[in-house]
This record gives sequence, C-alpha cells and structure tokens, in this order.
Amino acid sequence: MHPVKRIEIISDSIELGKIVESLEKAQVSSYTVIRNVGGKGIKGTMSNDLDMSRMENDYVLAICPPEQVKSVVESVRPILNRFGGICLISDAMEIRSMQCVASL
Amino acid sequence: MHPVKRIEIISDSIELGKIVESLEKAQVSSYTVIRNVGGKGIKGTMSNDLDMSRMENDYVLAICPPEQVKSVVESVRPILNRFGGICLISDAMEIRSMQCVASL
Amino acid sequence: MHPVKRIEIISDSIELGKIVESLEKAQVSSYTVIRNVGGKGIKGTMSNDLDMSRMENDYVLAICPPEQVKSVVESVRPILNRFGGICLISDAMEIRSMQCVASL
Amino acid sequence: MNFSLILSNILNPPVLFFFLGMLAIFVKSDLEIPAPVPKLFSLYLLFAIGFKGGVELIKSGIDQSVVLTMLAAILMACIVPLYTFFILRVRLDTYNAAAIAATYGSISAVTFITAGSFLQQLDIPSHGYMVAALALMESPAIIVGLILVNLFTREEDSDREFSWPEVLQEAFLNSSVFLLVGSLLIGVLTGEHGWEVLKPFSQDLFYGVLTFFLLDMGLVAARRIKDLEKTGVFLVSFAILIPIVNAGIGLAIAKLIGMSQGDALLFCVLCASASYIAVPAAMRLTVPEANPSLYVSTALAVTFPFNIIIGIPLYLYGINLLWR
Amino acid sequence: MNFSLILSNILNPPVLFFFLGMLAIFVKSDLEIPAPVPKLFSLYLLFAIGFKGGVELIKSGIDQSVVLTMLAAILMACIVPLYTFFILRVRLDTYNAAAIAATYGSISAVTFITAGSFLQQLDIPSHGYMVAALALMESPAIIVGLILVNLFTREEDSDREFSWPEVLQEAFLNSSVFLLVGSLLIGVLTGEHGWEVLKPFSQDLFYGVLTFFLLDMGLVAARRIKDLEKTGVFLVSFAILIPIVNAGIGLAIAKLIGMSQGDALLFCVLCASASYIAVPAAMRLTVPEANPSLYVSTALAVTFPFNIIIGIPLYLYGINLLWR
Amino acid sequence: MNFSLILSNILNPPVLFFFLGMLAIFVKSDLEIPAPVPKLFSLYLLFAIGFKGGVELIKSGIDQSVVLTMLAAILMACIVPLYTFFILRVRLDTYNAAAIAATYGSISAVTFITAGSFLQQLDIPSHGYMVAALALMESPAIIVGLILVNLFTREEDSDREFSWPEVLQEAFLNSSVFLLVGSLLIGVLTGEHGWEVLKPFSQDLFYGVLTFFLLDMGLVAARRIKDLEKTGVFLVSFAILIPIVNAGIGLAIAKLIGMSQGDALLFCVLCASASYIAVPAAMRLTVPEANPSLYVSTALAVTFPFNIIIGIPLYLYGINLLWR
Ligand SMILES: Nc1ncnc2c1ncn2[C@@H]1O[C@H](COP(=O)(O)O)[C@@H](O)[C@H]1O
Ligand SMILES: Nc1ncnc2c1ncn2[C@@H]1O[C@H](COP(=O)(O)O)[C@@H](O)[C@H]1O
Ligand SMILES: Nc1ncnc2c1ncn2[C@@H]1O[C@H](COP(=O)(O)O)[C@@H](O)[C@H]1O
Ligand code: NA
Ligand code: NA
Ligand code: NA
Repeated sequence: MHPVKRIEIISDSIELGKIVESLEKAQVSSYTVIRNVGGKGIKGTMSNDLDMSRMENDYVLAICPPEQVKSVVESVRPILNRFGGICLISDAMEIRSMQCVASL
Repeated sequence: MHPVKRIEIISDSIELGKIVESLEKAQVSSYTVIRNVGGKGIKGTMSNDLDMSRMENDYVLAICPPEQVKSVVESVRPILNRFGGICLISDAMEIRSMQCVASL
Repeated sequence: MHPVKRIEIISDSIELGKIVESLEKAQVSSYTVIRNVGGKGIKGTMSNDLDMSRMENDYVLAICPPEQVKSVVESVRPILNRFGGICLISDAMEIRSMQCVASL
Repeated sequence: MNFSLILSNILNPPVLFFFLGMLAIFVKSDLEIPAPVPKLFSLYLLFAIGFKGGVELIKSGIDQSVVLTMLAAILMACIVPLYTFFILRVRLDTYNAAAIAATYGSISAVTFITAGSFLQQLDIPSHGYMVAALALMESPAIIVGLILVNLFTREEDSDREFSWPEVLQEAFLNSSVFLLVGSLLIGVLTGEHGWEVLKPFSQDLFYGVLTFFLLDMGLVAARRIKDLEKTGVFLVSFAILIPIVNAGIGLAIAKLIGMSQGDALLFCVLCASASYIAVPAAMRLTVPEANPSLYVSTALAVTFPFNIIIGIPLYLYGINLLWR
Repeated sequence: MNFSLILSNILNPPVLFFFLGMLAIFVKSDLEIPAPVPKLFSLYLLFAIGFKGGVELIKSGIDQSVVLTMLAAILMACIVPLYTFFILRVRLDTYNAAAIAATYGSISAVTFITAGSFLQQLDIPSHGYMVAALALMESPAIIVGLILVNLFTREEDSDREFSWPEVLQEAFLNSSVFLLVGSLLIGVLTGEHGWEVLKPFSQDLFYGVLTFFLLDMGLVAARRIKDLEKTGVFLVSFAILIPIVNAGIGLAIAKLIGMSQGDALLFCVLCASASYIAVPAAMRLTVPEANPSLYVSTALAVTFPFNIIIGIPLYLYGINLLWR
Repeated sequence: MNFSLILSNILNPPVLFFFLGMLAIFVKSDLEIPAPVPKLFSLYLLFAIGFKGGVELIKSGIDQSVVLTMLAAILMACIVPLYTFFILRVRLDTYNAAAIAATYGSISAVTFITAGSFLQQLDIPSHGYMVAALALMESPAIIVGLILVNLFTREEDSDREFSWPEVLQEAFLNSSVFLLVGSLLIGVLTGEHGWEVLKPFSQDLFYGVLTFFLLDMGLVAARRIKDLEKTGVFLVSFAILIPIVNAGIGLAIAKLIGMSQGDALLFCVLCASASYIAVPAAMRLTVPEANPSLYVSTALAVTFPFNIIIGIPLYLYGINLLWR
C-alpha cells in the first residue's frame, strides 16, 4: 500500500476531450470515466433530458502519485475556469497491483 | 485550493426526489447524480434486474463547505432511517473554479 | 457518525464476479457497483467501443469498518494482480442509519 | 385436454424464450439484456396495448357489457387484497401482509399480454376494452393495502407519516398506469386513422418485442428464485394457490356477467396475476417496513412463471368446460 | 379554416403524445424514456430522413428548382441570425444575443419531420430534396453567430481563444449534420435498390419512432418550462413572434422561387424552427460566456411546442391563402 | 470480373454505413451509437439468424450434406488455431500466439451475416443450416488455444490456475453462443408457425438493424486503427493473409464435400473471419498474460473490414471460378 491522490473532475460532456487531453499532458495516462452523469451546478440542472444535445456531465477519476497533483491542477484549471465544472483532490492508499502482462 | 466536504449518498432510486429535496433544504444546491447504480445492502441485491420497477439505486455526490455538513446530515438522516441507504462524509480539496458566465 | 473505510475497485467487467465473490469471502456483504465505466489503464483504452465484448470496466464501492480492510485487501489483491485493475482505500465518516425493516 | 393446451402454450416463441432466459441463469451463462432495454420494451408494450385498446374501444362503443366488465374489474381489485391480507396475516406481520396483498390485488401487464397472444394463436376473439379493465385494476389494491396498514398499525406505530396525496400520486400516476391510460385515450381520440399509420410500429413489432421481453423476464425471474429459500414454504404455496383461487373467482364473475370466452380468460389472468412493477415501487415508498424481497420474489419468481406456463392454459381449460 | 387545420394537426398521434409527455411532467408522473433511447431515436430519425431524401433526390435529379431552393435555404440560415442578433441585443449582452441568434438561425429536424408527417396525412406532396435544405441550414448560423461575437467583443475581451478549425468542426461535422448528410449521400449512391431493402426499417417504423420521440420531447420541453421564469417576458415573446416572422419571410421567398405548397411548408418550418441540439452544443464550446438555459429553454420550451402545435398548421393556412 | 463484385458489395447500404462510421472517426465527428444499443443490436442479430436458421433446418431436415458440413465446420475450427499458432510463435510469445490463434480459429457472426445479405442481394440461395455451422465454430478454438497454452508453458509457469469447468463455461455458454443456439433450437421447436408470427420483427427489421450495427462497427474499427502502430507489420500482414489462406482451405473443403455456391461462400467467410467478441472475452479471463490490444485490434481493425469490403466478393469470385 502506498499513498496516492484521487483527482475527481465533474464537468460538461463537451469538455471531456479537453480534460482527458490535459490529463495526458500532465503525464496522467490512467483514468476512469463515468459518462452521462446528471447534476446541478451554477449553470442549472443537467439532467438526462438533454442527453441528445450532449449537455450532460461526465465524471473523471484519476489516481496519481502526490507529486503529480500540481501539474494536473495547473493543466485542468483553465478548462474548468472557462467551461465550468468542479475538481476535487483527496487522499487514498492504493494496493499496488503488479500485473504480469507478458507483452507489456 | 480550499478544503471541502464530499457527501456521498447511496439509496434506492425511489428516494432520489426526497434526498435532492433535503439537500436543497440544507442550502446545498449543487450536486451530481449517477443513476441506475447496482448494489447490495441490507435489503438484498438491487441489481439492474428490476430496473423497470425503479428498484435500483442512485448515487448522489455533493461537495459543500465544511460548515454546511451538519445541516445536510440532519436533513438527510431521517430519510435514510426510514427508507434505507448509506451516507458518507469525507475530506477533499477543491480547485476553486471561477466561471465567467456573463449572465449569472 | 463513525469512521469507516471506503474501498474502491476499478477493473474489467469480466472480473466483477470474482471481485464480488472475494468481497463476500472477506465478510463484506454490502457494496455498490457502477457498471460500464470507461477508462484507460496499462491495458489501454477501455471505452465503450467494445461494450458488446464485455471489455469495459466496472467500479465497485464497498464501505466497511476499518478492521475489515486487511482481509479485503488480501482477498482482492490476487485477482487484481492476475487480471489488472486498481484498488483504493480512503477514510470517511458514515452516518449510521438505523433502518426499521420489520422483517429483518 | 388440458395438457395439449399447456403444450401449445409452451411451444410459443415467447414462452420458449422465457424458458431460455431461465436456463441462461441456471447454467450461469452471462447472457443479459442491457439495462434500459427491458424498460424501453415495457414502455413499448404498454403503449402498444393501450393504443390498440383505445382504438378498439371507440370502434365497439361503450355498452352495458363494457360497464359490467369495468365494475367487475374494480371489485376484484378491491376484494383480492382484502381477503389475501387476512390469509397472509396468519404467518406475517401487518406490513408484509399488506404489501403482499396489494401486490396480488394488482395485475401484471405482461401476463395479460401473453394471454392475449395465446388467444390470438388459438383464434379466440377478445375485446379491446379489456385493456381498460387492466388499467382499472392496477391502482386500487395499493390504496386498499395502505388502508389496511393504517387500520391495523395505528396504535402501536404512531410516527408513520405518509401523505395521502403522495400515495394517490403513486397509485394513479405511476408511469405504467399513466402511459397505459394515456395511450388508451389517444387511441380513442385518433381512432381508425391513427391506427393505420401506427400499425407497422405498434402491431407488427409487438410479438417480437414481447418475445425479447420474456427472454429478459426469464433472466429476472430465475435470478429471484434463490430468494425463495428465505421466503419459506408458506409464501411459495400462497404464490401458486392464490392465483388459482383468484382466477376461479374471476371465472365465476365472468360467467355471471356473460363475458365471452376470450374476455373471460383475460379477466381471469388479471385476477390471477400479481404486480411486480407498480405496486412494489409504491410499497417501498409507503410501507418501507415491509421486506421488498418477499413481495417481489413471490410475484416474480413464482406467480409470474406459474401463470405464463401453466396458469393461462389452465384457466382457459376451465373456461372451455364452463362455457360449453 | 385555420382551426380545423390546427385540430387535424393536434389529433395526430405524434402531437397527442407530445401533449401526453408534457402532461406527465405537470401531474408529476414518474414517466421517463430512459437515457440512451431518445438519442437512439434521434439517430434513427436523421438516418431515415437522410436516406429517404437521398433516394428521392437521385430519382428526381437536380434541376433549377432544386438549386434555387438550396440557395434560399443558405440565405435564410445566414440572415436570420443576423437580424435576430440586433433585436436580441436590445435587451441582452453580445454573448447571449449571438448564441440565441445562432439557435434560431439553425433548424430543428424533429419539427421538420413532424411537418412532413402532417403533409403526408393531408396528402400534400413534397420533394425529397427538402432534406438537403434541412442539412444545409444546420451549420451556417453557428458560423454567423461566432463572427458576430468576434466583431462585437473584440476589444473588451482579449483572451477569448477559440480556434476556427474547432468551430468549423463543430459546425459541419457534429453528429446530426454528419449522419444526415452521410445517410443522404448513401441514399444517392444506392438509390431505388437500397431503398427496397431498407424500407421496412426506415419507412414502416418511422411514424412510430416519431411518436415515441415526441412523447420524450414533451417530457423534455415541459421540464424546461420552469426555466422560463428566469428567462423573462422579452425572450418568451421573442420565441413565439420570431418563428412567425421567419416563416413569413420563408413563405415570401418560397412563393418567389415557385416552390410547391408542400415544399413551401417545409421551408417555412425550417425558417421558423430553432435548434436545440447541434447549436447549443456548439455554443457551449465556443461561447461559454452565454447562459445555456436561455438559448436551450426558449428553443425547447417555447418555440418547439409552438411550431409543433400551432405553427405548422398556421403556416400551411398562410400557404393555402397565397398559393390559391 | 472481380471488381464489379467488389463494387456491388460496396454499394450496399450496410457496407456504405460501415465506411460512414470509419469516416466519422477519421474526420473527428462526435457521432456515436450510445452504449447499450450496439449490444442490443448484436443480441437481435444473433436471435434473428438463430431463429431463422432453426426454422429452415426443421424444414429441410438433416441429411448427409448437413452432417458433412457440420463436420467440416468443427474440423476447420480445430485446425485453424493449430497452424496459425505456429506461424504466430515465430514472432510472438506463447500467450499472445495462442490468444490470436484462438481468435482466428473462431468466427465473426456479423461477417457471416453481411455475407448472407450479399448473397441475398445477388439471389444466390444458401441453406439455413449454415447457422448451425456458425454456432459450432465459435467455441472449439477457445479450447484449442488453451490446450496450446498449457502444452507450451507448463514447466516455466507453474502458478497458472484456470479451472477447466470455468473454461468450458466461457467457451460454450457465453452469451453469443447461448443465444444463437437457444434461438436455433426454439426455431426448430416452433417451426413454420413461430416464424409466421415473428417474421415482421425478426426478418423485416433485419437489414436495417444490420445497417445500423455496421455503422457502429465502422466507428469501433476505426478507433482501433491507431492501435495497429504498436501491433507491427507482422501482425497486420497476418491479419490480411491468414483470412485468405483460411478461406482458400475452406473453399477446397466446400468443393470436396459438394456444397452449393451460397453455402460455400458462407463457409469460407466463417473460416476467414476472426472473433472479436466471444474469444477475446474468454482469453482475457483464461490467458490474462496475453495483450488484448493485439488480438482485438487485428481482428477488429484489419480482418473485419478486409472481409466485409474485399474478402466476401473475393471469395465469391473464387467460388464462381471453381464451381463453373
Ligand atoms: N458542489 C458540487 N457538488 C457536486 N457536484 C457539483 C458541484 N458543483 C458542480 N457540480 C457538478 O458539475 C456540473 C457542472 O457544474 P457548473 O459548471 O457549476 O454548472 C454540475 O452539473 C454538477 O454535476
Ligand atoms: N457498506 C456499503 N458499501 C457500499 N454500498 C452500500 C453499503 N451499504 C449499502 N450500500 C448501498 O446502498 C443500497 C441500499 O442499502 P440498504 O438500504 O442497506 O439495502 C445498497 O443496494 C448499496 O448499493
Ligand atoms: N491511475 C488510475 N486512475 C484511475 N483509474 C485507473 C487507474 N489505473 C487504472 N484505472 C482503471 O482501471 C482499468 C483497468 O486498468 P489496467 O488494469 O491498468 O488496464 C482502467 O481501464 C481504468 O478504468
Ligand atoms: Na391480481
Ligand atoms: Na430557423
Ligand atoms: Na475463422
């Protein structure tokens, strides 16, 4: 077990591409995405009712070592400032899994 | 970055309306909802198999300033006591996003 | 309110059965599952594009008392080592809900 | 004979796919119908039967036999939960007894639809207005169930607080009832003309959607079967015997008011079937003290398969005997 | 008379189901069409009208009237956002004015489709190439809207940074435009033969899918109605009057270039309708300063229902007067 | 000539929509078929071909040519993974070689279905029992692949622990095989009568669902193309050449046992196609050491498009030459 940071980002689906890009830019290349999440923020309710217009939210969870957090925040913040959404950072312990994929 | 509380509530879908109401009553007007979540609790498995009967779960995540937690808990607890479900509170740091929506 | 541990496991859908089994083996019989979660890890992008081949991810959240964590980790770790995926442990406070189901 | 009826019922694609779904669970196949599809299909089935019922209702008009049928439907929806409550009270507490009683007082639309397609296959005619009977029988049991809870728990448990407006809301405006009644009314309004344009969608696909839906019902019912261990022998026998009793009473009433054979079968099936959608949701909200796995599992894992496989041909056999 | 047209429009299953959807929200029923189904249906509708339009286009060929219609379509898509922008600027800031202007300059495919099924019901013929006009009118307003934002905010707000490639991408390659144009081209390529094999899917189900889709649109529109309080009287009146004005201009152009009555109605409806899918998404990305609830709610909760219920028969009434 | 066959194949709506899907990814359109829809469509396609195959099987009966075809199918499903394993071993480790070999030994139902609709378009008859061959060819390659892994890694890696019951479960009861075989058996049981009632659903919609499904397959295949960089030239050439070789062997066997031209094409396509659903899932579970992006990407981004676009008409060309 070793300490990691959980980075959670909730934002409009249309931003997802930009957010994932900014994660990759900050060297975070593993993440999990839950799509079509409903919610309410400053911009009002984003329930599924506009699903077809791609106006729902996505939830992104990225686990990274503590030292990477700063670069992620710097990379993601401008996007959230411009398009809205929320970014949280919290602590967790990760169970190191050492996967034995032959070809990696 | 400033400290916030993550409030997570997992409960039957039929309670969602009441839970959201109780959040709004506690002045928490921003939240995220993940619908149709499977799970198992005291009441048994609530997998998707009864989707049509609305007997799956919903997951609600609300981020709020620490001082609001108490009123949220007081507001949500009676619902969970009556209908079941679970409520968690944990710590996180939020990246303050200052959105420039012209008309807000 | 009393302290609990949040155990989060993200893994291939095909592992879900084994993971749930291992939770039950570790006496954790309450959990929540979010299915069809997208993501990217060592094995590459698992977006919905292979949904039909069951090659997306599932997200499992189990809340348990701190003393149970060790047995869960021991039970889940071999599966993650073999098939990939990630397991996180973090702290939270639970609002004890005392549900009054007559027949339980 | 009865067995040939059962056989011709079983050798129907919908019933066979129901078995296939159950089999998938028993052999641990990973077959599943992904999440919103069953919901979509159930919306479609309600829409299709509601609309068709409305169109046929306006064609046939409302006469005395329609009114009698509707009254009979409401009557059965009110008395079934009453007497089953007292039977259940022998073994269960008030909350669970009331919730199960409400479940069996209400109806299962898919059982009704399957019976309808069975009739069609045997070329036995039935009236479109039976859909109105279906709609009328969904809600009353919920109300009766709650009245029973209120009557028998008043003193002991004073902090029960459900608001009647909310209950009526749940009973009469839940999505099943709302869509069914709405489609029926639209069918009445648009009549033959609306039917013409919607037919390829609401008629031609119907049988296929039903088949797929029953495949999913097979999966769902089989998954619930393991819950029956906790349920106990009493409830399992209840879940098989009460449908037969209810169908019997329904049959007598149908004979009394002179229904046709097809209508009588549909009426019996309405009486015999138990709700596993609308009522359980309403009960969760209004009687959270009751254990959902009791009322859902009996309705879904015992009564539903029993009706689909044996009940429908059995009731028709009874009707054939009496109407001869 | 006009009222009989409105009535015969309203007594159509799709419009009635739209009402049913709205009613469900007003009476707080829990009816909902689960998440990806409306998306699937809108993909289906775009596919079906695109493909059919392509097949009919290749049958009829491209002559002068086709070219004139297309030019008229592009013209309207460019001037509507221009003049509405200046009307909106009276009360709103540049960002919101431009976003709403773009919304009304673009089109609503479902309004177009509903008008088409209204024509079919009245046996008024229209040309398949009108689908090409629909496709051409989706994107220009987005570009015009962004040019307006750039022109009128240049000095004050220097850190706006949207890349034109990204904008053009959003405007011309968003899923609606892409699928519609793609299906149209495939229709052109496969012609009568492709039509034959796809007809049971893309034609026979069409009306039913439209009906179900409008049920969902009713739910969606009604949920947005409470947003209108914040929107104010100015925008609500705008959302009713501007469609009529746009339809009027469209009608004049249609008469000028000699369209048939059916084509004229479809053209008016294109001019009168407002986008609530492609344009809002593009605006969120390129003009995040604008408030989505303003441009989505007016288009969805006012203009869409107005066109569906009153607009379509009203415009046809105007056409009947002028074409006589 | 061959090119005219390729052209008439390409100018089919399903193939054109496959291209449209690929194009959407290349031009970065945001078109997508939302999550459970492709799954639903693939369940539908399996259901429809299984059921139809069963109905036709019971009509034609089981004679010598059926038995010979089934034996040929099982033979090919067993030997293809064997010899491809040794070819792959030249460059890859045992785990990956076995996983890819299993993938190519099994089949792709959609390729089979596309070939079937190609035959239908050219009015070349084929037998319903070919669906049974399809069902028989899904699973054996999984078993063969695992035997190969066991044989060639026994000593070095002693903690490999997969249970054979679990493997057989995955091989023979995965959802594709289960639904296909189940539908086939139900088709056999209900015969002509069941077919009549299900036809509007399982036949009339078939072509349209296939078209929509191939649109999604285009999206999926194109998204996988960037993985091919990591895959290397060896595997990409393998993914094009081996299907041709397998089809050639299939063709020889088909000629030998006297299949009709239509059946021969379907058999060749079964031999030439690679699984991207059932086998990858089974391999993930039983050979987690293999890299899924290798076996999924080659099957999906190279072999599948190759077969759909060039393979099918090419194999038919070969058959036309030989059967003349
Ligand atoms: N305080 C919060 N707690 C939970 N979710 C939030 C919160 N604020 C915003 N969100 C989510 O982020 C989305 C976009 O927020 P906004 O940009 O404020 O409209 C909302 O629709 C919510 O799903
Ligand atoms: N300890 C837990 N960990 C994670 N999820 C839980 C836990 N307990 C309950 N849940 C979720 O809450 C739902 C309702 O719980 P219950 O009211 O206990 O039946 C369950 O179906 C689970 O999804
Ligand atoms: N660092 C991470 N942060 C968030 N999710 C992750 C991370 N690593 C892995 N995952 C999730 O776990 C899945 C399987 O990971 P892997 O076994 O590394 O391919 C990925 O598709 C992600 O959804
Ligand atoms: Na009943
Ligand atoms: Na317009
Ligand atoms: Na093969």
